[in-house]
Amino acid sequence: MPTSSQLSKERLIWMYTQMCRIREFEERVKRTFVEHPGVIRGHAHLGDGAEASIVGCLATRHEEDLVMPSYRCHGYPLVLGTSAGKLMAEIYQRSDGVCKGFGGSMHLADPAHHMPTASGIIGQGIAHAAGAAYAAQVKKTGQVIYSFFGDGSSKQGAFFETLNMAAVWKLPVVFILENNGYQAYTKIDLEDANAMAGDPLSQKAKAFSIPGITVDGTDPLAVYDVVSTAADRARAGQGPSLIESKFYRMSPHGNAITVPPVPTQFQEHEAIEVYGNKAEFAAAQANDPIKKFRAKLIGNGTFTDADAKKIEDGVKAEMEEVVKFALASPLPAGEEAVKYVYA
Amino acid sequence: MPTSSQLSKERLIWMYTQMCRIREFEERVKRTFVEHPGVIRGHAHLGDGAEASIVGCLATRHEEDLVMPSYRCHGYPLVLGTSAGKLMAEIYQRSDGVCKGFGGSMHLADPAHHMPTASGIIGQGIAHAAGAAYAAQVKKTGQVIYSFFGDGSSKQGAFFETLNMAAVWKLPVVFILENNGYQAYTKIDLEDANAMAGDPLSQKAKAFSIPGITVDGTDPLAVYDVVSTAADRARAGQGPSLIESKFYRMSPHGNAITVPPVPTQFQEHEAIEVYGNKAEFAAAQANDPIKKFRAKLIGNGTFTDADAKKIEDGVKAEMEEVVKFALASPLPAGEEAVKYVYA
Amino acid sequence: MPREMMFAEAIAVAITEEMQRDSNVVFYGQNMAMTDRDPFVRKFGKDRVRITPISETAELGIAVGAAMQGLRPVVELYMAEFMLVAFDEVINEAPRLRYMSGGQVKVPCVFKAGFGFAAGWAGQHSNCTYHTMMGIPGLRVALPSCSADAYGLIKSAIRDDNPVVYLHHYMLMLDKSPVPDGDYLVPFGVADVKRPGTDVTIVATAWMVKKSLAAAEMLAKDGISAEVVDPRTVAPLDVDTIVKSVKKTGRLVLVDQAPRHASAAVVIAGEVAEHGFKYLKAPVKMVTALDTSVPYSETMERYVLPSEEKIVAAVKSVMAMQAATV
Amino acid sequence: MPREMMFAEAIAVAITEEMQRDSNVVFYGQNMAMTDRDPFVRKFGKDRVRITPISETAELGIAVGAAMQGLRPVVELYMAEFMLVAFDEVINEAPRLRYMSGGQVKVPCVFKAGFGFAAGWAGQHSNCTYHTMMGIPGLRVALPSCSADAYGLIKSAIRDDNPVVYLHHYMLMLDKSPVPDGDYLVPFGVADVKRPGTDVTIVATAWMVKKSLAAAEMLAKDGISAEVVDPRTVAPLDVDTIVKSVKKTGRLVLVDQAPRHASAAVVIAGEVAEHGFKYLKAPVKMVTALDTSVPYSETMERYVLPSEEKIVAAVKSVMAMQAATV
Ligand SMILES: Cc1ncc(C[n+]2csc(CCOP(=O)(O)OP(=O)(O)O)c2C)c(N)n1
Ligand SMILES: Cc1ncc(C[n+]2csc(CCOP(=O)(O)OP(=O)(O)O)c2C)c(N)n1
Ligand SMILES: [Mg+2]
Ligand SMILES: [Mg+2]
Repeated sequence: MPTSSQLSKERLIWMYTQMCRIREFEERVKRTFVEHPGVIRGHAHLGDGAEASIVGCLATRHEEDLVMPSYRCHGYPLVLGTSAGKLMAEIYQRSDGVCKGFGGSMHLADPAHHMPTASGIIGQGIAHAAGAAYAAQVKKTGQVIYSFFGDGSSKQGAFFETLNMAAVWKLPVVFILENNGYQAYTKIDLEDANAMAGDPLSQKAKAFSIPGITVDGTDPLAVYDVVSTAADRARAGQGPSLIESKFYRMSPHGNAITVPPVPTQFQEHEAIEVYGNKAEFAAAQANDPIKKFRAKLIGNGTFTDADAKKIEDGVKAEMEEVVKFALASPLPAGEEAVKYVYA
Repeated sequence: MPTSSQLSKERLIWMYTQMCRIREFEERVKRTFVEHPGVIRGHAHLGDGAEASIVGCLATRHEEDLVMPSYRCHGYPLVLGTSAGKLMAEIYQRSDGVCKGFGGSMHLADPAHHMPTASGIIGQGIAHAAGAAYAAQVKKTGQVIYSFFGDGSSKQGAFFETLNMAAVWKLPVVFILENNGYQAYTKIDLEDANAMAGDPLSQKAKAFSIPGITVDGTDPLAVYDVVSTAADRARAGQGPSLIESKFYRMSPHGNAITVPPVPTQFQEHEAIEVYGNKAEFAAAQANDPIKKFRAKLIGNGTFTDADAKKIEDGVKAEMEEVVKFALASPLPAGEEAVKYVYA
Repeated sequence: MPREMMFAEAIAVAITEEMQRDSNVVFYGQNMAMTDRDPFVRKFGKDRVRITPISETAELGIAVGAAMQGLRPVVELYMAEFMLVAFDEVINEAPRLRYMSGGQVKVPCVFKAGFGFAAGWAGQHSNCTYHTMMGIPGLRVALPSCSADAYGLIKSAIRDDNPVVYLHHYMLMLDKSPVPDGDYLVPFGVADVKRPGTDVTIVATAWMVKKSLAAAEMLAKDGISAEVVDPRTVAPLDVDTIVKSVKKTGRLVLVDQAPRHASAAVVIAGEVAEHGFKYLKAPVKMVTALDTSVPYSETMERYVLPSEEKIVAAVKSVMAMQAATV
Repeated sequence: MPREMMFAEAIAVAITEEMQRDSNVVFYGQNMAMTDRDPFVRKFGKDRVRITPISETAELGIAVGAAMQGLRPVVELYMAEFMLVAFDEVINEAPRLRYMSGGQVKVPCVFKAGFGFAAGWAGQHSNCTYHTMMGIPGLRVALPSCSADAYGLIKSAIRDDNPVVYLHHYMLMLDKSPVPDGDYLVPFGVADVKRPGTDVTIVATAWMVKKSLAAAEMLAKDGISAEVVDPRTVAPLDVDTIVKSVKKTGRLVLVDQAPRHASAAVVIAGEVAEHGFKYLKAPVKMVTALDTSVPYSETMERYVLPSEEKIVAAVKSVMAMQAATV
């Protein structure tokens, strides 16, 4: 695969655009709780802060490669080419939703665009990703599977069992541990033995004798290079790698959990709400991956400030339409619910 | 704790005696399938080959320290002081059994002698051991908990989850991974990613930033030294260690699985039966931990050949009585079965 | 003088009181006790109140091991489905170790979790899993439907010498109702008649009790007197009280939030088919969730779950069998 | 001309045939396919036949992921209890992913395991866990009782586009019985009348069918004609055939190796209380395991489990209610 320094200008601009699309989509999800209370039910988890990591990873994909995320799954399909309108419609419970209103925010799925499902149960999607990799191996499709999960999820048995099996079976899978510093409301060093000891979480790879690398997840090009190597390795039949991509979750874990009809919204970030640590949150904002990438691309002449502005406006306009489309889509009829239980 | 070179002559002789007792007990269990078919039901797993490892570990115990084994649990309570007769009676389904006939070979328990229970489900006993360690920590009893489990068990989620939690909570527990080369009929390098890569299994400790050490489990003094250090560390509040103790399981995994009334017995070792590898088995026999320790103790003047012979004869006589006692003990009345469901 | 308490508050107060009463009670789980400002940490310290990683198997297994050594752990699991990744501990360890040891150990621990969150949590977070824990010898399962029972059952659970799964319904968490003063305990295996009646017996648990009481109110307007019985624990299950009610009313409607064969309703129906058959004047009738996972959209979710209207219709259908030959 | 086959053999032959028929069928599990001499490895190679570590969650999760991508994995689990460490995959992943995706994916996989090994395997290895998998929308559960059903149900399971838990009873593994020639399939949700009769219906599954047939033989000597019905799958459950039988006999005895509230028996009893009530001339009667874990000693194990004698006694007790007012 080309290294990040060999990426074309178009590709870099595409990457920036996708990062903006994720951010704006999530902003609109968040605003929906204020502007249209009740339209989003249950628990929604946003990917803002993860944009560089997501896009850096997915920029390494070959066309048929698959993506298996966790419940925090809005960002990936946006990049994979799923209709943003259908994604929003799903989150809005609509029959035009990508899952026809059956799945919701935590269970977005679009197999046609290479994202088969998302599980809401911690760790299980990691095993599903290895399973897809096993199918690719047996069927010799040449696909690589990208498995995304959180730092917290790397404490679930499924994570360890799967990485061992993937290593023994040399499965074509790249495990991307998104270390966003938090497991819901819990800071990582309260629950991870590596973090407590000051070691990187990628050290867990040693338990499986596979490569383990930590990368700055706020830099899409750094992510791109590390993931390229891992994907090449997987495609060459040399088995899995574990990549710890470090970035900061910029929104709280999810909208506040309430019992209807008590309304729910996104509150303050846990850094402030729980730990009273305004400095941490401010530092993360200063390190915003989108701002950083924008500055870099202007700095190296990929685009101008005006170009960037145009992209950002385009994205805003797109997401405005997306919200309109989703709001206009009808709710499914109750009787639809008995469909799809069995194939 | 004293190092192995500081152990008294009496202690070394005690260690040799305990090793012989384990071996002879297991021989009698095995012979029972031939001499008294039907007296042992279900699945029995023997500890021959593990004698040096078990005794080397348990020689480091303080009086109130606890032992939590897996289903392969005959050896430990023999060393802890449980009546061998009651252990055999349990395996023989008798009402004088240590669990009154409720548990059988896989579930020996003797809390009065510091072995609370044994679980037959892979990995779960590791978590129970950490739980006992948590109780010791909260109650400040000063106890260390010895958690024993197999190489195969170190692929179960419970193992990884527990080691992380034990590390984060700094629990007073020593994790002893008994690498006897096999997970039932499976050779370790068919299923363990470290083993496949030629790395030691103790490397898994890196996933939890705790000490991980591999030791020759056929040398009770080497085991003693390594486990002493780990136990001291645990008692000092510095948390858990992972010790890989390498030895060879000298009997097959268990008696052959059959449907009654088809009789069951121990067959050939899997090395031969499954893999046709006579050389491996012969090498293991040549490396018999009991023979080696015997020679060492004679060599360094701890005892004479005649002394050793006397010990061995004493152990044979003891186990002869044990079998008689167990055979003479009555079967429990059926109606007993409704007891002990609830406390 | 009974105190008005929110369901969630009743549980928290009861746990606090039990922790004050018995220093062996410890309390831990994910995303709790994050900082020293946490009220439980403040009262009981970081030994007894702890935060855990997302490691349910270790969390429950540690509870089992600690319980055998004299602690009384209460594990906060948030959602009952999260027990499924560690289900061996619930089904095959905690309730069986005492038995297998021939009575030598006991395993007093509480696995506390919410369930049934019918608020758009979709297929994996809205389920009712209690049927999987029925018929497990050694295990108790509590399902409170009001603040008093929530309070009294968690206290009984913590004091019980056996493993108890304590399931609180998410849709009830903010409901206020009175809790008797003092050290109020609700015994296991004793059903409660939440509303007396004479024409038909409705058996329901947790949120479905609330819906059944609302349905009974509607039925009263139509002159039908429904008795609403809440088993409160489904293991042990108080079949006697249910049969006694059926003896009086002759009719039985069972309401359950789970799909039919995953319900406590069908178990109770089976028991009544054996022990209450002679009192039945009509077939029993079950009002359960449809045989689907829980869909995300509210329209579909509502279609799938039992409702007051469905309960009323079911009661009317069994009442209609009065005249006809059954 | 039907072939005589051992139960275990029937399963192995059927899996082999399915693997020959469809190259998407893969087969893996612990302690199988250790060497190249393994017959499945020899026939199908190491891609399609694999050995796994003791990692049930990964094993099942990988099956689910592979199934979504077009394979048809059969996972060998040996003992059904081992599913409990990975139960989320069985209950909350495999059967729900299709639904949550709005029908976009399918998850055709088979979780194969033995169960009910009443031969001294004690508290954690002898259980019947099928009740935990009933009422799970999207999941099918097969429980064959003879070689023909073992053969025909595993074939149906492998061809089904949904996740199927296939449970073979350990005590039946060496039993020989005929298997129809050719590509014999047993459909899901169709009960089989294993012995026709007129006086009483006995419903039983797996090993309990064998015991019930033996009991029916004993009853015949006393002039009682028992019909033995085997649902063969408990999800879906063929309530119609059972109700039809009850319509004919008027009496129902349910036999189940699990404790009462963990049984399929109590579910069937509940269904009949709703749908077959009008045909019942006597209360239903359940013959289940006692409410204990399974003890190790044979004397106690026998005391706890259903037996021919207990079935005979139960049938006689419901027959005795003929005369008396029920
Ligand atoms: C088995 C299980 N336990 C607990 C939860 C509840 N839960 C949902 S999200 C979450 C935090 C996950 O944190 P992390 O893996 O770091 O991912 P992030 O949300 O930060 O992306 C938890 C504990 C769950 N869904 N499944
Ligand atoms: C969860 C679970 N899966 C599978 C089994 C079946 N089983 C019993 S013993 C065993 C092998 C264990 O090997 P290892 O951990 O190396 O211990 P050893 O027997 O060698 O002492 C297996 C797979 C089980 N008891 N529990
Ligand atoms: Mg995180
Ligand atoms: Mg081993």
